[in-house]
Amino acid sequence: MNHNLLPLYVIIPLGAAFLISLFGKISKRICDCLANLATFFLLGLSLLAAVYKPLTGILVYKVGGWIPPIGICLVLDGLTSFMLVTVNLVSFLVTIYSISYMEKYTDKWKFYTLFMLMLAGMNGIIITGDLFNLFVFLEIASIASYALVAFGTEREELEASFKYAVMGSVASSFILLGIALLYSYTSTLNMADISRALDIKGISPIISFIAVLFLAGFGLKAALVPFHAWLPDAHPSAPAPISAMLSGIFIKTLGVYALCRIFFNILGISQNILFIFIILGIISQIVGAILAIAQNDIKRMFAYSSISQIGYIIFALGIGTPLAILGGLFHLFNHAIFKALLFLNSGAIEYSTGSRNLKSLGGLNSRLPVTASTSLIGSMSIAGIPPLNGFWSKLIIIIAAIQAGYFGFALIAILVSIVTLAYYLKFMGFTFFGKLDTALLRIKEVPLSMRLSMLILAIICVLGGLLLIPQFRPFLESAANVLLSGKGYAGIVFGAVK
Amino acid sequence: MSVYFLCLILFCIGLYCVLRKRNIIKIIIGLGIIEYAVNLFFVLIGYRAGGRAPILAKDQVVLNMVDPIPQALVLTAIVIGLATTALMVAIAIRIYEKFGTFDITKIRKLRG
Amino acid sequence: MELHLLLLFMIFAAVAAVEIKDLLSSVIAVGAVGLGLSMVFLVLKAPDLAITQLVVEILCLIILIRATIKKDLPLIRDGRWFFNTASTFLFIAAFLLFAYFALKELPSFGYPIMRVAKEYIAQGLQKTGATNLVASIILDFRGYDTLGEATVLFTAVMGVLAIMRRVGRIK
Amino acid sequence: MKNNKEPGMTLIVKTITRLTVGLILLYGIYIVLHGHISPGGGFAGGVIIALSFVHLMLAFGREVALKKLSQAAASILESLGAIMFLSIAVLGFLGGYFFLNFFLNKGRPFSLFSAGIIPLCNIAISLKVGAGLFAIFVVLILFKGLGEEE
Repeated sequence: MNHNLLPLYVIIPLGAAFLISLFGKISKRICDCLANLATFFLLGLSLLAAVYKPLTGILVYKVGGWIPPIGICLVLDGLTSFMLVTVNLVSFLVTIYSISYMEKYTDKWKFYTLFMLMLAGMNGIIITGDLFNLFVFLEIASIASYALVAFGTEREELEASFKYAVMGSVASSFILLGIALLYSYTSTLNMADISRALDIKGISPIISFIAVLFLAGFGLKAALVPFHAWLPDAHPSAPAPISAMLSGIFIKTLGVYALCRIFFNILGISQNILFIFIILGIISQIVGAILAIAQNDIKRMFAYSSISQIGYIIFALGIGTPLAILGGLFHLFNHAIFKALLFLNSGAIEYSTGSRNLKSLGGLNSRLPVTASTSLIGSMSIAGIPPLNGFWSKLIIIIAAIQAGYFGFALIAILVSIVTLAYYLKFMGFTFFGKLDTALLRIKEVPLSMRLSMLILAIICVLGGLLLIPQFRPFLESAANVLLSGKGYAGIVFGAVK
Repeated sequence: MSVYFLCLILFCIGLYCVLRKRNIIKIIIGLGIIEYAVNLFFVLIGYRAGGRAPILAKDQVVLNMVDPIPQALVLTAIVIGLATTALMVAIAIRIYEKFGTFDITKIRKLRG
Repeated sequence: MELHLLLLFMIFAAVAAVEIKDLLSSVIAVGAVGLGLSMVFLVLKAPDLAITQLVVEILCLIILIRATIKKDLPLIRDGRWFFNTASTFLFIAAFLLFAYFALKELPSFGYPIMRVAKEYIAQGLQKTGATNLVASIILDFRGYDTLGEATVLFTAVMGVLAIMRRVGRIK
Repeated sequence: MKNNKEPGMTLIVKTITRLTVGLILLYGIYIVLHGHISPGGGFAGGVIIALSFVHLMLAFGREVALKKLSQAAASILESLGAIMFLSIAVLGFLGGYFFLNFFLNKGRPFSLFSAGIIPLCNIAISLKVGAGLFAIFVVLILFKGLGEEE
């Protein structure tokens, strides 16, 4: 793994976006090829980063050749390569899916351009080592997602997109205000340098004010419960591939990853903040699960389920023990896979039947065998049925909670898991089993590209538990170690700068 | 200090507008005010008493320049604000076309 | 002193923009806030920003006026108006109180720390050759940010083009 | 619009526009080219260039302005500006680093041709910003929904 590969994570999607906007109008095939090639290369590069780790475990790239506090630096450590693999794996499979699915929409090239920009934004957030740069890429990803939610330009989509854009802009303003305060206090923007400067200054009220601003801002982006109002509208309104991206990786990159990086590595974690994480996580779990049961719209149910599962991740990170952080990150990866799979399934159902209302569906098992079997795997996985991947991550989180002495919270997590099973059984029962409606007799299975990506995601769901065996475990452990190292991050980064 | 506080009051006026107004255009205006306040705050923290603009002049040595970094960052933030506003106005125009109103309570009723 | 006056002017204009019933007047009031901001940037010795803010404000105003022209004015109050307004004010008051204690910790106004900025001022001309230090920061030291900034605008243009398609789905 | 035969505003506005629009465009170009030695730069200059076209459109009606710069051309110019900026950044790799300012002479300070890649970046940004904002404006103005046909 060479230093010079680091900027490519941003250059490839950006270049693809610009080229698609220039040549995509000529033919749809050109867009398909360019987008799939770009995501394929990104996936290859991120796997490369995960497999060939540098000896020190960290790579720092100086953009423009300027030494970090002066210029911007890109940082590749364990957490970064973990997030890169997750994001680029899901986005590669989603672009395969989009080849057929997006035929139903006009102006496919605009979709692909915005998609690549969103991907560039997410990769930029993950790889950067500079706080303001993180904000800029966060805005790229957010603005692309506001537009993508409204891509169908129908009534609900526009309304949902507006609501989402208002909430998202307020969140961005909070984050920018936080960055301004932090700049004034430490007079630098480099994350590692801020961390070091804060160490020298010690604790003061301004840090808690900044923490509140960041918690509100990134919490809004992650849709944690007091701030979740936009998600159940925005995620179902988007086209299915975008729902999969938004629920699968978008809220994790902009919300969870940024929260972790800032709280664990820059501001420094304290017992109070960990406790806030736990409370937010538990509330999100309960509220998301309870609201999900009542839904009859498939995608809306999945959206509430995302809130609930994000709650699991934040809860695990809040426990703060090494095992819990490992479990939380593992659950983040798993949730990205199965939630993307489920949203793609809902897209396949909508593609062939034209409806996503549970009441009007039924008996699709015989007509859509691939969709039915993959969504069975996805549902059972998210509900935590062994030996699928969701089971292992939930098990680790619950064991870690018990070890840390949070018995009540562990019990809540188990109960929420049972409720999750209940509403996914409801989804499976109403959609694939029961009597086939006469209006749905003539529907056909979805095209090859859609089947292919759903199948691959289902296979990853089945094999996901293998990440825990000793051969693959360093992938998760090195990510967890970055968070565990806490404020040591500054020393590691400056140590890697030559 | 008092300047910072006035700036945050501006921020809160915008926040109030976003939280309480039922009209889409008013909400966009509120977001605009919030953006102005944050940009202003950024420039305020970089100001140096009796400082000079961060542009070098021929044959004179300037010692007390204001901090140029916040200015560079705010330049970026202004562009981001413009981009957000343009996108939201586009959504607002489409919403008006579909629903025939700018009132979000009415829009919610129409949506059912 | 002129700084305080300008800020107060901006606050009054902002209150006007929020509270005026007529949408067109409201948009013009927000234009006044933006122009006030441009003046403040000049007072704070940021000519680059003053120019940019001025032209951006004009463009924003034109776009906003396009959206408001010949449109209705809803004046409905929702059911729990008093409760919601009171809770919003409570929230804002708490925010300001917290901010008041936090802001005391910042370096006082007019005396920034400028740890990294010193290096830019000292080396900017030799290293980049640009006499406008802001230009040397946005296009050289932090050029990567500007790539992101230009991309944000590109994203917004693409987003507007995508949202303004008359037909979204092929039936 | 009362006068249907002739689109745009009154004769007074048109005459003044005819006199000023070229100057505004020229001022925008000046701001772009001198971005590295005086206040301004690619972004502000790009917006001024876009505003000159917007000005033309508001005064003379859409046909006249679109004849000068159509929406498709604006869209292509924007993409080209974006690609140009990205390629300047990528060219830095030849010198060893992304975004390295190396392949043009730093020149004498205070002269127009100095500061390496900074003026080039300014030009690319102004192209992108000017064309992009004009495209946004045209789309927003031209949009006539189903309910508001003329």
